[in-house]
Parts: sequence; C-alpha cells; structure tokens
Amino acid sequence: IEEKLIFELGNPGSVAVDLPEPAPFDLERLGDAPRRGRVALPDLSEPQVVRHYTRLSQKNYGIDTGFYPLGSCTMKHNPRLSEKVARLPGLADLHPLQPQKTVQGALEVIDTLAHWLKALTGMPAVAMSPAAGAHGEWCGLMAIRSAHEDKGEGHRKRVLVPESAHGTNPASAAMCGYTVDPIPALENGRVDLAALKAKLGPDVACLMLTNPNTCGLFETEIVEIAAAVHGAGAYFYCDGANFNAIVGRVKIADLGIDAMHINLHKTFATPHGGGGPGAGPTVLSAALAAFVPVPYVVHGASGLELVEGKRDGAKPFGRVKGFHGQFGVFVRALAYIQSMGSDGLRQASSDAVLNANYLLASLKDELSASFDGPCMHEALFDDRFLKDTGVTTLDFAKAMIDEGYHPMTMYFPLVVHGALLMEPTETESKDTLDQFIAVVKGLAAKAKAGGVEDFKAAPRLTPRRRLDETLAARSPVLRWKTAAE
Amino acid sequence: IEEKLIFELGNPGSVAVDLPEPAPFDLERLGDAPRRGRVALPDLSEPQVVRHYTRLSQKNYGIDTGFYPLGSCTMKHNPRLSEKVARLPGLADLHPLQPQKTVQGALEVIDTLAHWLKALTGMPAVAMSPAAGAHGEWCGLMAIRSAHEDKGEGHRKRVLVPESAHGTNPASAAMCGYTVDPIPALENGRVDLAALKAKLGPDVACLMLTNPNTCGLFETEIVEIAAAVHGAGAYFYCDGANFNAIVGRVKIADLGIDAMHINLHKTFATPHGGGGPGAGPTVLSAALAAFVPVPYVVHGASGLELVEGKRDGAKPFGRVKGFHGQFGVFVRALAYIQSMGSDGLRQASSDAVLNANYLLASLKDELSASFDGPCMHEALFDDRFLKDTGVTTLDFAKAMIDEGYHPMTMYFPLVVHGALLMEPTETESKDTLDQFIAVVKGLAAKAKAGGVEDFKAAPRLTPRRRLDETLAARSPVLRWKTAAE
Amino acid sequence: MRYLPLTEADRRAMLDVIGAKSVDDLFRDVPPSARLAGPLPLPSHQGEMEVERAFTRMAGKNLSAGCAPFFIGAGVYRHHVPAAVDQLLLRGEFLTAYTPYQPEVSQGTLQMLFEFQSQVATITGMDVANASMYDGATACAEAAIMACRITKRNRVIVSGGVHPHYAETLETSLRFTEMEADVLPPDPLGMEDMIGRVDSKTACVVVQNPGFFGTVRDLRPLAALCHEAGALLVVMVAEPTSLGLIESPGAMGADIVVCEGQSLGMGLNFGGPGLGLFATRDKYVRQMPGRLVGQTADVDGRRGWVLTLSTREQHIRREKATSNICTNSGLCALAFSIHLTMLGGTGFGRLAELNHLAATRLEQKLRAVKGLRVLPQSYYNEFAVHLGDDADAAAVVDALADKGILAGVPASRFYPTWPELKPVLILAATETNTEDDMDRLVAGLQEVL
Amino acid sequence: MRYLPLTEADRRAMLDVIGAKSVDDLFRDVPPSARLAGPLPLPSHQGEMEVERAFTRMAGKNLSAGCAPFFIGAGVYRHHVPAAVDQLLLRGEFLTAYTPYQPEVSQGTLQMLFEFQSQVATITGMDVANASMYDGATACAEAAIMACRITKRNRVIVSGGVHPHYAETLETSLRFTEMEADVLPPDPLGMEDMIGRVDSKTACVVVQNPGFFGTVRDLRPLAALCHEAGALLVVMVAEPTSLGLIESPGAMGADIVVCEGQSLGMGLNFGGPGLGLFATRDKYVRQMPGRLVGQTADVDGRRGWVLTLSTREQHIRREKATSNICTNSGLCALAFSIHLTMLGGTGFGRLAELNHLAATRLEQKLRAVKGLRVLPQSYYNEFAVHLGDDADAAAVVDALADKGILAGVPASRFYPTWPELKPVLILAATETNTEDDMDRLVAGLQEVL
Repeated sequence: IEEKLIFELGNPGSVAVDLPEPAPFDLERLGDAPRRGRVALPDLSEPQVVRHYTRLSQKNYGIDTGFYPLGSCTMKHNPRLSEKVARLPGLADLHPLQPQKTVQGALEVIDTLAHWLKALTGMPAVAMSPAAGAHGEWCGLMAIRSAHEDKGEGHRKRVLVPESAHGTNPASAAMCGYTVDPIPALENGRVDLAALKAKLGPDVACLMLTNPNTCGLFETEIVEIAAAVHGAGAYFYCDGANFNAIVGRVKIADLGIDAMHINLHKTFATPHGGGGPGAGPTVLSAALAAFVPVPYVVHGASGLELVEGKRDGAKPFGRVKGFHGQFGVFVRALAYIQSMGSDGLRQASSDAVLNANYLLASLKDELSASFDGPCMHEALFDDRFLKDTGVTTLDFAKAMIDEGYHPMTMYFPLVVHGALLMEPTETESKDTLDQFIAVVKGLAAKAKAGGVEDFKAAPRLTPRRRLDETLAARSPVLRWKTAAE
Repeated sequence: IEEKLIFELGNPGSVAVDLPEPAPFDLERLGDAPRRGRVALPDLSEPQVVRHYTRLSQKNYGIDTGFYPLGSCTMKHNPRLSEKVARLPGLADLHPLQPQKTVQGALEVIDTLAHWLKALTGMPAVAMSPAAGAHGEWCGLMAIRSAHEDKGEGHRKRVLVPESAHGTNPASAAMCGYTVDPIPALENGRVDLAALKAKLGPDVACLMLTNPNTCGLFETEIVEIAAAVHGAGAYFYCDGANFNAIVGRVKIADLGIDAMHINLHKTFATPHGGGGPGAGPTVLSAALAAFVPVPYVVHGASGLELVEGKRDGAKPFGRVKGFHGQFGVFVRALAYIQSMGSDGLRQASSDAVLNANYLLASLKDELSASFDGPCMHEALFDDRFLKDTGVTTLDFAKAMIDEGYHPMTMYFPLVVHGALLMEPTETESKDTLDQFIAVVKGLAAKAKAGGVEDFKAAPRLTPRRRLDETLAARSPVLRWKTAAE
Repeated sequence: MRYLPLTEADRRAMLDVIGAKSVDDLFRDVPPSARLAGPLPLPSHQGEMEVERAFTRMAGKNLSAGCAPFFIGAGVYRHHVPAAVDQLLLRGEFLTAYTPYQPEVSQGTLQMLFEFQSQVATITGMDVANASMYDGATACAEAAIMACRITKRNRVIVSGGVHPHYAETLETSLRFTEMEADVLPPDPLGMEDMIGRVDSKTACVVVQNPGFFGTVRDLRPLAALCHEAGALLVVMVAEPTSLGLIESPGAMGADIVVCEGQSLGMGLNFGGPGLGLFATRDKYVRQMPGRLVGQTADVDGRRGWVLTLSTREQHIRREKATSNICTNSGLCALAFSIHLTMLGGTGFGRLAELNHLAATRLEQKLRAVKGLRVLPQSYYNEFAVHLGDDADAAAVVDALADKGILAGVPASRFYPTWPELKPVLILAATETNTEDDMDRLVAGLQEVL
Repeated sequence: MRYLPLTEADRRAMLDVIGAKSVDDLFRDVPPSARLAGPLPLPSHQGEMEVERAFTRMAGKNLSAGCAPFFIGAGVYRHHVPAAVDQLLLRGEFLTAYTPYQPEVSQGTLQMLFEFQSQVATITGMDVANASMYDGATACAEAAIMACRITKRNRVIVSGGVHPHYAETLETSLRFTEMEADVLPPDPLGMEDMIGRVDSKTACVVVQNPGFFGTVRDLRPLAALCHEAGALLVVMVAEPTSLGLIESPGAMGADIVVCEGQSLGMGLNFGGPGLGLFATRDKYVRQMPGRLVGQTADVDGRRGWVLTLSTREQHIRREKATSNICTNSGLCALAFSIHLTMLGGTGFGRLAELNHLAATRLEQKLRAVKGLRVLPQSYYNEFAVHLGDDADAAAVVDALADKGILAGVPASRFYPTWPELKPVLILAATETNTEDDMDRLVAGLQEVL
C-alpha cells in the first residue's frame, strides 16, 4: 500500500488539534516583523495523522520486529520499563531551569547514573552532558587538549587513529583542531604496536583507539599500548562504542585509558529511534577530571547541586550543549542498569560475546571469517566466500532482507574486503540465532551454486526494491515542493 | 515471516518478569490442595515476548492501518486522548470497593456520562452496568419483563423481532425466558406495519426493533409503530447499535421508545480491541426507570453515592455483572463526548450519513444497491451485480483485502441476497472514500469482464490465504498440545 | 473538530454527487416531529487540553490505590503489571481491530486468542477454554445455564463462599427462566457442607476457590458427590494467580471452570472492564457459550487460525444459541495473555508463592491487633478477619481511609442484613504490599479499634 | 534477568559448538591483569516493581511543571502535546529502528524525515533542512562553523540576545580552532546595534529571534548589512512556535537558520534530549552538517527515499567531513513532525496567536505589581521584567517556588557577574497557562516583593 506525503494528504481547514479561537488582539507588541499569511503546511485531521504514521511505521524494521545483527550498532532489546519510567510526570515534566530545590530527584538520577558509570569503568570522573558518541569523543579530546594546554603542551596537535576506526574519530579530532595520523593494523586485526611506537612523539596529543576494536577483537596489547602512549606524554582516548562486550568483565581504568565515551543508547539499551537521540557521557581519568565541562552535579550542603559556572579547583573546558545532558536517555539507561544490576550487566556482556562466538563458530565454514576466534561481541566476515559467484556483499545483505532479517553491517570496517560485520547482542535467543544461521548458510550455498540472479533482484518483498542512490545524490530532492514550485 | 506459538518459543528457565526468590515458608495455611509441580506454561524473556506480540500485531488489520468499512460495526477512529486519560492513575488505579468518599471523581465520571446519555436520547433513566450491546439488550428486556410482572402482566412472553435483526436480539429474548416471533419486512426494507399490527396481542411483551435498521434505513413509520405497540400494552425496545447515524439529530424519546442500549464502543469511539471490551448502557423510559439494576449512582447528601442494594422507590431487577460497569470504557467514551460536544456529535452523525450516501451514490451504478437512497449511516448492496460472473460476495470481499481494504460486512442482513454492507463512518476523509470507490468499481468491472479466477485466488498478499473453516469445525483443535498429548 | 476529516468544501462536493441540497435532505426519512433542528443544549466541543484538565480534576478527587497502603481484594486484585503489557496493547493493529471475522487479515488476534485459550485451559486444568466473556460474574452465570442445558435439570446450588456479586448476577440471570438458584448463606469460616444438598434435581453446584472469605478447599470430595448425583461441578476462581500454588479445579474434578481474569495484565480500572475466563471438558464444548478460535490450514496448507464452532452462537443460531454474547473482552484477554506469557510457568508459580507469603506475613503482623482474629483456616492471599464483637468493620475502614489507608472491604457492604458479619473485614495482600504498608495497616487498626 | 533469553542449557550447548570450556575462555584476549573475576560490588539485578518504586521515589522529589503555575521558558517551552504523538512514537518500528542505512526496510523513517525536512524548511522559510542535530545549542555552533567554512573567514559575531548557553556552547566549539567568537554583552532591552561591527573579517553574525530577553526584531536591515560585508546571517530560533506569527528568518534574509525544536512534540524532559533544526539555502547544502534524506526511485521506478549527499559526512569523509555528527535526534524529529502535522498550517498559526495572547495577557496582569516593568518593546510569548532596583530576582523565584509557583528564571542564573541583571526575571507564557495561573503568579509577586 502506498502512503502519500502529508503534503499530499492535507485538506485545508481540517484540524487535528482543536485550539480555541483566539480573542481579537492587536499586533502592537509583536514588533515590526509579523508574518504575512498562513504557513504553507498541510491541514489534516487526527484519524488521517494516526493512520499516516502507523502506515509509515509499517515500512520500517526494528528490533521489535526481528533480529537486527547490525555490527557496531549494538541493536539490543529496548526495555519497556524504561519507556514507562521516562514518562513519569515527576521526571518528564521538569524544566531544566527550575530552582534546584524543586528538581532534587532529577539531579539524583544524573548523580546515580554517573556513579554507576564511574564504578563500572573504575574512572574517577565523568562528563555527563555529551549528546551522543561522537559528541563524547569530542568532549574527551577537548579535555585532553585542555590538559595539555594547562601543562603548557599546547603544541601537541597530532592524534593517532587506527585505520579501522569509526569515521567519527578522525572527524572529532579535526573539530578539536587536531591533525590525524593513521596507524596500521597487524594481520591479526590488532594495532601494530611497533608502528604505533614509531609514530609517537612530542607533538602527539593522544591515541584514539576503539576497544574492543571495530573488527570485534580485544586489543591484546592494550596495556603495553597505554604505557607507550603515556610514556610519550600523550593521553589515551578509547572509543567506547563496543563497551557492551566487556561491561562488568573489564574495568576501563585497569587498561590505562584516560578518556572514553559511553554510548548509553548502545550499551545501556535506550532506543535508537531511527537515528537518535543518544547520549555519550565521557569518563575521565584523574589527569583529566578537572576539565569536565559544565554543568555537572555535586553533593552540596543543601543536597545535590548543579554546577553551571566556575568553581574552585575545577577548570571546565566550557559547555557542550544547551542544558544538562540527555536527561530522557539517562532515565532509561539508569532503569536498565538498575534492572540488570552488577550481576546482570556482567551476564549481558558474557552472553553478547557468547552469541557472537556462536555465530562465528557456526558460520566460519560457509562464510570467510576474517580472523580466528575468539571474537568479542561481533563476528567479522569478508567476501572471499563470494569469490567468483558474482554476488557482492551488498547483494548478500539485500537477500537477507527477503528472509526477514535486517542485514549485518556491510563494508565496515574498511580493513577487510567486502566486510560483513554481525553483532547479535545478548538479547537474542539461541533459537533466533539457529534460524539465522540456517538462513545464512542457505544463502551462501545458493550464491556458490550460481544463484546470482536472485541475489541481484533482492529484495523483492519490501515496500520498495533497490533504490537509486546515485540519482538521489546527482539531482537532490530534499524537500517536498508543489507542482508550481 | 512465520511466528511460532508461545508454547514453541519457550525455553525453560527464561523469565520476562524478575520476581524475588520467595523466602522459605510452609504450606500450612494453604489448605489441603496445594498444586503439585509447575504449571505447564512456556518460559520466555522480555525480548521474545515483545517481538512475538509485535509480529502478531503485524498480521492484523485495524482502523489505524486502513479503511474498515465493516457494516453495522461503526469502525470509526479511536481518539488517542481517550487512551491517555483512561491511564491517569487517579482513574485507572482505583478499586471498585474503595470507600465511596475516596472515589468521588470516578462516580462523577459515571454520573456525567449518564447525564449525557440521557440528554442525547431524551430518556429519563439509564442502566450503566451492561457490558456490551447484547448485554444491554438483555438488560432492557429484563426491565420490560419486570415492569410487566410488576403490573401483573407476567403472562406476556412473546417478543416480536424483525427478520433483519441482529442475532443477539432473539438470543437475548430467549435468555429472558421469552419466545421470539419474527415479523417480515416490506419491499422498501422497513417493517411491515400491517403485519406487525396483526402480530400484536395480549401476550406480546415487546417489539425489538433496530433503528436505523440493519439495512441502513430509518424506520419511517416508527412513530406509528410505537403507538401500535403501546396500544397493545407492550413495550418498545430499540436496538441502538446504529445510534451513530442519528446522535444529536433525533431524540430517542421522541420516537416512543422505552428502552435502548447504546454501544459505547461503536457510537462513542472506544476501541473494539479485536472483540471487546464494549459497554452497553441501556436508556429507559419513565415506565421502566424504576427497574434499573444495581449498582447506580445518585446524588446524595455527602456527594455522589453508589447504590448497591435496595432503596426506597426503586425496584431493581437485580445485578447484571460483577461491579459497576465498564468503567474503563466509560472514561474513554466520556472523553470522546466532551471532545466532540453537542455540536460535534451532531456533525459526526451528519458526516457519517453523508459519507454513506456518497458511497451509495457513487457505487449504485456498478454494484446493485438493495434500496434507493437516502440511506442512513451505511449503504447496502446485494449480489445481483455479480450474477453469472461466477464471483460470490465472499470472493469479492476477499479481493478487497489484496487492494488494502478490510472487507465490508458480507451476507448480513439476511433479507437481501449476498449482502454487502458498507459503513464508512464519519472519520474517513473524502480522499479515502474516493480511492475506495475507484477500487470497488475496478473490481466490479473485473468481475463482469470474466476475472473470476483472480477472485477465487484472493487474497494473495496476506500472511495466510483462504483458511479452511470446515476443517476447523470438523476436527476442532482449540488449544495447543505437546506432541505427547 | 479534530476527529472529523471532512471540510465544508468536501461536504458540498459530496452532496452534489448525491444530488441532495443539504445534509438535512438525507434525514428526510425521519418523521418531522422527531427531527432536531440544531445541537442539543449541551456543552460544545473542546480541545484536548481542556478535556484532559477536566479528567485530571476528576482523577484528583480519587485516592488511587498506588497512593495508599492497599489491602482491598474481594474479587479485584492489585498486582504489578509489567510495562510491556500496556505498550503492546496500545499497538493500533490490536487496539483498533474488530472481531476477527476475516481470518486472513486477523491472524494476529486469532493466534493470540488461540494461545490465550491454551493458557486458560492449562492453568485451570481443563480441556478447552473460550476466547473470553465479559467478566467473572457473567461467566459464572453462563456456566450455571450451560450446566442446566447439559444436565437438563434446573436447580443450581450456589455456595456461600461464592462472591455475593456473582451470586446476585447468577440469580438475576435465572430470574425469568425455568432455572432456579439456591444460594447458600455466607460462609466466613469455610465450614459449609454440601452433603445432602445435592440431589437428582441438581444441575450443578457452583463453588468459589479460594472462597469469598478466603478459604481454600480441596474440591475432590465435592466433585465426587456431584458426579455421583449426575450434577456438574462449576468452580469459580476470582483470583487466578492462586492457580500457581493451588491444585487446578480441573485436576480436582471440575466440569466447568470460570475465572475473573482481571488479576493479570489489567490493573484495577474501578472494576471494569473485567475478563471472564471460561473452560470446560471437551465433551461439553458444543454447549459452551462464547467465541472459539480453532486451528486449521489455508489453501497452501499452512497452519492458521479461524473462529470456529460458531453454530453455537447467536449470529447463526439466534434464539437457539448457547448465549446472546457477541462482544467479548478481546483486548483484556490480550493483556492477560501477555502478562501470563511474561510470567511463564516459572514466574506464575513464583508469583503465587509471593502472594501467599504476603498474606501469611500480614496474618503474623495482625496478631499485634488485640481482639482481631483471622477466620478461615486456610487461605491464599486473602482472608476475612473478625475485629471483635462490638466492632463495625465499615466504620473502621472509613476511619482508616481518612488516614490514607485502604484497609480491605467490610463484609457488611455485601451483606447489610447479616448483623453477625458487621465486625468482619476482608483483607488481601499481594506481591505489591511492602512491610511498611503492613505496619501502617496494623498501626492504623490499633488506633481506631 | 528478564532481558536475557539464554538459559544455562543454551550456554552450555553453544560453548560446545564453539569448542570453549567456559565463557571465561572467550575473554582470553583480555590481559589477565585487567580481568574481573566476578561482578563488581554494586547492587544486583532488580524486578520492575522495585525499579519503578525507586524512580517513583526520585520523581516524587521534584515539583513537576504540571503541578504548579508555570512561567519558565528561556529556551525550553511548555506546550500541550497531543496524546497521539507519544502513542505513535512508542511504535516499536519507529522506536527500535536504527539509522536508515538500509533504505528498503526503512522507508518509514526515511519518508518521515523527508517530511520533517520539508516542514522545517517551510516554517523557517529556507530552501533545505537537514534531518536534525542534537539540540539548538550545538546546531548554532555548527552553523557558525559552517559559515566560516563557506566564507573562509574566522570571526563569528554573536548577538547579546542569543541564549547564553548557546553562546557558551559556540565559544567552546571554536575554542581550539582557528575560528573565534565575539560574544556581545547581554541585551535585555533589545537595543543592540550591529552597525560597525560587521566587517570584512566577519564570517557571520549569529542572532536569536525572539531574543533571549524577548525582543522580536525585523532582521532585514541586519541581513542587508551582513550580505554587504560578505558575511552570512545565522538566525537562531529558540521557540519555533513563534514562526506562526513572526516573519520567517528565510523571508528576512537569513543564510542559515537553526532552531531548538523541543517546543513541539517533546515536552520538557529536564532539557534533554533536545532537537536541533538546521536549515539553509540550496547553494550551501554541500557545506551543511548532518544527515539528509533525498527522494529517488527504486528499480521499478517507484518514488522512495534514501540517505543522500553523505560525502559530507564523517563515515565517508572522516577528518574532512563537515561535522563529526553521527547519531542525531531522529525520534525527537518524529515527535516534532507529528505534532506539526497535527497542527497543520491553520493550527500552527493559531497556536502562535494563543501564545502571544497569553503573554500580552500576562503583561496586562503584571501591571498590578508595583515597581515591575517589562523590558523589551516587542515580544512573542516571553519577556524579561525588571523587578525594581533593589530586587533580587533569584530570591524572588526561590520564595515563589516555596509557594509552589515556578515563576520564570532569574537572569543572574546565566549572568552571575552582571549586577545590573540581578533584578531581571525572564517570564514565559504559553497556551497552557490559565488565568488562574497568572493571578497566582501576580499575587505571589505582590507578596514577596
């Protein structure tokens, strides 16, 4: 069933919100720029709106509708309790600028979550306000740069980033005024420690490393890496996107890390919502703790206190967003954390790693595993198994859609050819994995047996089949226009 | 995508509700019938449960997903505000047996809704507790029988019911100890007044008449009918299933009606929920008012009072359900009523009738309209237009599914051959109706052009194609059993 | 008017197609004397904000259960409902669907109901269950009528342990029929004896387990007695969570089991809507009221579900139907089924243990209240207490309500004409009650008694 | 542990397939020194009921906006959100989807975002909008950076009418770069003059309209000034409902428009998450940060949507990207878009009128408060007031909070080092404020002043 755009559904004069007719008033107080005429938005009634968005939603795939093994995205189940408590009026209906004595419970949410994040990582400080992972990276780098400046080492402007890193890493470094220097990987998918050491020098501000890395592997030499980085006077930033693999099994502080953002929406199960919102609190080592940006919560004489400006001893590097952080996400993440508890979080990372290794072990004969196991929370394959079949990684992914699955991550990380990166997460059952394994094996066999045509034609069962991305980019149509426009 | 039964998904030891381990206790107080062993229900985790029910829901069609022109069912939009207010803890989290002073607001909901129902119908009394339409019918008949008994006319045990009536009418009469005597219809789809008069007699308890009737027509001679019924010492029961056609345009009292149930879930927009719950408050004339069953709300000295037993002047015929009526449905219906207001309710019935007549006028040349217009809230067609095509009403209905519509009501009412009864309701837009009309015309043309094979094969695009109802009834499988059972 | 999509321009265009001058024309079949010229003198339409304010105001006049130590049961029980239940319920595909008459577009509702039927049959220990009735009270009445139909007898014996509202509903249902109900006196001690009452005219005996005053009984002797006399045993369960800890009625010999399903998935809702569960033996399935979902196959041979055995129902059989029921409690059945699925066999048993444990804990603590004694010998999560010969339980409840404690239901609310029940109070405890709740109740009772 | 489906038996079977003895084996790449042997000394897992109780307790420590006469704005506004918005948002297909990288299974999110982009472009009067940023503050900073990139200049002038948190965020963002921010002093009277400030080094001027203290300005002269100097005009709108009544920034000559979208669809949420709207001219689209959805066709020629122009983005361009942003505010964009769709053009205008009317009504009523004067000449739904030379607005707000009135924000909270702002209070009024709310505020002010 096709669904029109709202602009095509409107019927001037319909209304989905009954507002009283405003009393007559003059525009005297409105200044000298009143709008002339009605804003050109369509008018719809409530039944039309509800049906429109219901139908649109039916064209989407979500964790709720099926297995979503999208590597590096940690698509785990989103608890319903989190959605419920986030809607308690005493938490949802609070203004960030209310007098602090009227929001002590909200500050307690922030403070309690901060406590958990610090305890789980072993780090002494956390910047709560970053809005997302990339924002948290930037926050961590800002703290690092502030620390260097504070020590009179403002000349350190080179950041080392492995080739396999998420694109946000170099981009965040650039936004901090840093230059990016790539470091290569070894055959076994880990950082080349020797190459790293060779790159270290007095102009290096920090190393940015993802751990577990984007190949789904734990950086075995991480302690040595940290020592080398620190030895060169640089800091060690860790991209925490894959924290879900090790929560409760490894303390970040024990690895020698100075800063790491935590994607609450990945590791702590808050909904991705088709692109966000997320939250990226950044834990910091003692060396960086003083630079936490405002605002932050402290225990004061009359209860919890939100520090919004300068304060003795602190050297905040500034402010990173409008208010006090992604509070709605905090509530959900804390509800998840308290539901799971220390034992549950450890079990979750254990199960996430178990599930990934189960996929790796079950598929390694049919697909080409890029590295030997054990992997951490995700299993990486490349396209060697498709050699000479005419089927590409993209084709293979699209064929999975017709089988009822969201595809794995394709073509990332860039360090292997035609990557297929699968992250099952701990919230999938063995039954689901077994069905998935059977389907993937079946597709691999089909590809090898010459079924390329079918792959090229996939997906067939979706509301739209393959979409022309080149056309979209070549002549961008980025908004609705009337025929006249 | 297939969805297993929960019994096939379970995994012993999983849990979707974390309950504390009970402290050890003896069963001393539990009596002499403790359960031996675990109840044989499957164990699932929350992710599995959420996905299971989400996927099941995707196999359903609802008003939210598309046009639902199911005749006699009034499938109108269900307002979202109603769902919100019904969940206010101050209304949802109330026990029916709390001290009355702690539930004055809840009693106000019941009393306010009762006021509206009485005002909209012009009737002096209403029994609020019936749980659904059929239950309301039975309640009205119980009041009628009680009134006759009270007058010493307990011998009146015959109830007149038109052939076109809903099956609930005769069934309710039977449950009241009445016998049912059918009355025929005229060519124009209305009750045959002469035949009715001939059937009236001293043993007739009442007439049960649906108005507007199940052919979607207003009973033009209803005032004469009422007079005749009353003249014979009988009462006049009206089936109010089709009240949506006339709310705010006709007062029930002005038609000479003694009792009528109101399907709150139809007329006042509360969700049908795949079969219920509904609510069937029954308005009563002065002659029947004394017999309202307990409980009911009155204005007392210290506020609103819930009368649960005998009380001066009242002669309740008993109690019809566990507590005080379908309170959750009342809240939703009242929110709808207050949102619409007197002007909106009148506009709603006007639009409902307009939409039905628009369908009738637009389709009468392609389909065979059973009666000339104007109709009320629904348009009735029969299968003459399918003559010699090989296509049945059923086939036609199934073909509509593939076009994205829920079928109209088929084979009801029984008074025309191969009936197709369409009720668009007022919450559908002209745009929706126009698309629907085009599709129906297209199907009619296809049927006439010899496309019978396609019709027989429909539906094709549903999770299941035509299901074998005979098999289901011949060897009933009514519950899941293990292979061993 | 936010729910009405038609604009004035639409209306005009549609009237033109119809060939009518005005909407009034379309109402020309209404006798002129009955036509209303304009809106009735009632309030006009309002925005969401205004309506929401009005409901918030009404809600504010109530003391909600969550805001008080809460010990009320007597047929409606407060349990924790997992957040997922309501969020799934709100999905439009469930919420806004009609009865699944078109199976091809209703497999969601149908499969859910098939699972529900299976769950109900499992917990009650019966062969088969229907797709729900209005509530426990009406289900109970329907069970009695069904028993009369099966046995071709007319006399229904109703235990004094049956919820008085159910007994009243049953009596009302039989009132103008050939059938008659013999309702025994209230039985707070659970000492009622049926021997000698069941005879060859008895269609069925209706008992509630646990009883209204709390007593849990082994029904096997009674079942044997009934069956010997050719009568059926109808067992009502007002608190189905008890089935996690008490032998199922099916296993004890019941012929028909009815329950109020509110305990799972639904919350309190001031007592409505309820959810009637109805289960019986295979041999009686064609005498059963209510809708049934059955398994079948589609033309491609794939498993699927349809409504079945509808020749029992009013829309086919009219006055000869097993019942007049049409609308059921589908959405409540969904809530019940989701909650029970979330509990699973393991959680269902554990929940029952926690409930019983809460009640025994409450009994322990109540020992501190002088003169109070617990009446039934056995109970699940609820029991009647006697507050002392001079006590008025209704006054006590009233006084405690003023202290913000919702302290059970006085038996006199149901039995105003039984002076010996004036000091009797019915108290329930569930997994939702904290130690602190119980301490506040005990302190409150000590103060007002 | 209700979110974990694996059972012990599953784990055992899976380890066997893997060929590992224990899960610990799978962690063998972790240096032994960094392995934790068991759970950290933190609380264990809890049931829903316990967690819900903990959150209810924390919620109970707050005074929620709905429980008080409420006049706080200053960047976050309280509006009535229709019930349908949240219920649609909760649909799992929206809620639990990822970024729509696989367009065939994401047409819902993609079409919604295309509609969102169209709505944002329409209300701001711009050519094109992206699919959202974190919030208004970060969007504002990104706009300044983009302006520098376009003009190849490094100087950003920030009006004193820009929300101080936004100005701080912007300053922080430029802190370690070649770019520099010149933030003008706070401008409570809306008298700020830019003439002479804009020169050939100026990349852009950033203004907020209505301003932080309320002033509504005609930006056309400023736009002309900027364009003459080769600089861009960046307009920040903190309260987008104002666009229903005030000329759009696009129509007044803005080059980049950023807004905080929280006003529609989202509620307060203690200020986060927010929703950054970002719109610009067609010619600058390839310099824009953030995700974009574009229209295209599938292999069958049917209209569809995809993410497009991603060569601007970090996942393709890495350190050369227009921004590091990846996660956006998709779900907030959905809420905003549904609310705006429900309002429609008609409702959007009317809502703005009601807001302005509420503010003018509040101004009228405040005349009763001696010594109080409204500062800006023009305003939309918010204005700063001066409470008298000796007054301490923070103390006033504090005292009124004790009376259960949430009476705006003292300017000193943002500008602690500006003594002349000590008596200044910023008050907002929206369609949610009743006459009674306003009367209580006025009475409260009269009491404490």
